[in-house]
Amino acid sequence: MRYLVPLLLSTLVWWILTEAAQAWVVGVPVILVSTWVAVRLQDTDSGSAPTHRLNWFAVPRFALFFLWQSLQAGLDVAKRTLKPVPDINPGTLYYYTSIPHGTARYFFGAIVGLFPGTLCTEFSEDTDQLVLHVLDTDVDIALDCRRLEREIERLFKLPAADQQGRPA
Amino acid sequence: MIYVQILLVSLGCLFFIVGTLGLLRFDDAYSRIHAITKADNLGLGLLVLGILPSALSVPQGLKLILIWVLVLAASATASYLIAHYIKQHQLSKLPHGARPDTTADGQDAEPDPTNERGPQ
Amino acid sequence: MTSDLWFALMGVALIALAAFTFFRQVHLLRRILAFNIMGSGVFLVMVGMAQHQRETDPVPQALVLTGIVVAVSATALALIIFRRFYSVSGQVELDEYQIEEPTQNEDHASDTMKDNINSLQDALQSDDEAPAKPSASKGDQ
Amino acid sequence: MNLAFDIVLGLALLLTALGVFSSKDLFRAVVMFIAFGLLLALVWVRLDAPDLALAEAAIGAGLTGVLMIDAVAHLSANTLQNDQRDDQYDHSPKRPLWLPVISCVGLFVLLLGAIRFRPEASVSLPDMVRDNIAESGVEHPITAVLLNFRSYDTLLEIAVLLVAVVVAMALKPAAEDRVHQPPPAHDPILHGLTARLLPAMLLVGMYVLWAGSYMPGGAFQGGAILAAALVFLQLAGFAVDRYAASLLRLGLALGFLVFLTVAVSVMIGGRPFLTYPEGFAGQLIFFIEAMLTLSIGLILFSLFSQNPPHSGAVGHQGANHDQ
Repeated sequence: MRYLVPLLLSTLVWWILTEAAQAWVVGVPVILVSTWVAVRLQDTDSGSAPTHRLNWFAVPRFALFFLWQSLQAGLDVAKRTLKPVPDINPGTLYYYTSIPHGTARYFFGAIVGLFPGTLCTEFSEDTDQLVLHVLDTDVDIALDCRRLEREIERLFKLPAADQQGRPA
Repeated sequence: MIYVQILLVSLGCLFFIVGTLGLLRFDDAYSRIHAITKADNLGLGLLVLGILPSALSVPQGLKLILIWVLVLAASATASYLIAHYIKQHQLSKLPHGARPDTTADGQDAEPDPTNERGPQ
Repeated sequence: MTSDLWFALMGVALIALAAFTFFRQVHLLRRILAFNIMGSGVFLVMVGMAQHQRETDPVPQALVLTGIVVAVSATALALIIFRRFYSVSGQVELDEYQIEEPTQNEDHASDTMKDNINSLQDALQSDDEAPAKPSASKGDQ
Repeated sequence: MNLAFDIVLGLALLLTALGVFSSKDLFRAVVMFIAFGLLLALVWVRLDAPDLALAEAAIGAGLTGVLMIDAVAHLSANTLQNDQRDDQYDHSPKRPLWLPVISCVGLFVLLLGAIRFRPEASVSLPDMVRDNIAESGVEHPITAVLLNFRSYDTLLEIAVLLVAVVVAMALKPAAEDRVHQPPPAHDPILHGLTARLLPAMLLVGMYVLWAGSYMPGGAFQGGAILAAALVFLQLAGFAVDRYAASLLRLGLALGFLVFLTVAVSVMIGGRPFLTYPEGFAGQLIFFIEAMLTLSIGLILFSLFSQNPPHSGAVGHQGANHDQ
């Protein structure tokens, strides 16, 4: 099972890259090596932080959510840029996340930078606090982040959190 | 169909220009990262969407989408890394040009409760 | 005026500018940068002139491909030598430029050169003993 | 229309180069240099040379950029502790200006003259390549030139790379000097992304190698991608150094040895040095290319990792220099 997902993904990527040219003489060894590397790297990766498994059935839903949000993010930035005076009101948000420590939280930290008006700047391994930079402090960013958190919980099959975040 | 494609590709290019414009107009480093990541992400997405109907085969179309996904992953990580670096080294203010308003200047005013553990 | 000729002319301009910077700057890192750009100018001239008023020519392209890889390895090696030089001497420029007034004297110049070589050799040999100033500060993390 | 675009592109290239030369701050100069590399990649596309564009983007802009940034970081990490040297960096000595100006203008004029009064080519190389490509064993003309028609160049190039690495290894600081290295920076997000995307980089590198037989791509570009993957591994804090001693040396020499072995072994059958027997050219070329990819990747990576350590961590401390 540990090898299956990397194997399938590697095969898919190779198939896409070669555009179905049936280059399996070269492809099979390459796919095997990349699968082995993927598993090795995952072993090294899960040293301190727990690894969360992806729920592949939740991926389409998350993809749609992400597409919609990145459209919003792009339009939002464009609107602010094209005003005669750039319409930004940047500030810092100390955000308490309910996502447990591990892969899912790292995923949150990285992807939050592509969502409207947020950018992760500081990541603490010990507390639940993230430091986000927001483009406009007047917008209720925390609400959007909650929504993103719920989607990520669904994506990673995490139990729904009960703790309410409290932005500073 | 071709007109829709032209529209999408032009819109995509427009977003790239807007992202660059944001990079030039905003005057603190964080906001610049905001502008460039989000606008370019959408711009590239629109470009890919516009070219997609011209793909000759299914894998070719998938390849275009794969390019977009890889760029997304890279830009999300890169934006975090740059922002994190600026945060750690307190480089948030650029030397020239004052910020338009100082009301929300939280970075330096508030004490940072997290311990500053850096790669030092 | 074709695009190929235009880019070849740009290559010429790059070579000349980079040569000027190379002569003018004393900072070794800047010289390495200038050297790289000069190389790019040469590549542009090679490909641009070969294709000017003719078709796409794979032979100079293959040569330039080889050249790019060799250029990066040369740059990497230059940087390694630069760092070594910096860590043993603490300087970013060669000594010959720190003489007070430039002199045309042939003997003097060669003396300086010899001194340089000697000091570099000494520095390289004293490798395992006391490291020079910049590398000594490595412990203060 | 196309020419107008090319003129703008060429001027942008020139301006970026001017930016590299004139910028006061070293870090900024390096950033301009990376931008220069990317513009140059675009120029190669305009010159109908996609192979060069690939190589330039990966090697010229990417790898050289990383090397230069690392060197600047090294410099300023040490400068911060030796402040008294700081003023030295950007000052030019009072030397006569006329000498560089004259030589630079002279060079410019001479080169222009060389372009204006160039001799006409007596043979048409593209035609020769096109006539012989059927026998070369590959379909992509540049790969045919590199690995068949002019394989001497490639063989010697690998030898040059090998020499560069050997010199780099020889210049490496003594072992006791390196024990006090801080553990590499461990950023969880970079670490996680690298762990997940590295297999994709491997696949892409090998795909570029495979594609080289039919279309733009080949051992050099594939090797550059492999090297980039390894550099990422090191920057993300994976302990790649552990394998350095054993695997690296083998991998380094592999490409050259295999190439040379193939080149010499055909002489047993009475053929000239560096020719391929009919019918096997394609397979042999691919085999050599695969070894070359591995070798180039490892060589470029070790040229990066052989750098003497600097006291700052991986962070790009050059930005501190910004003014």
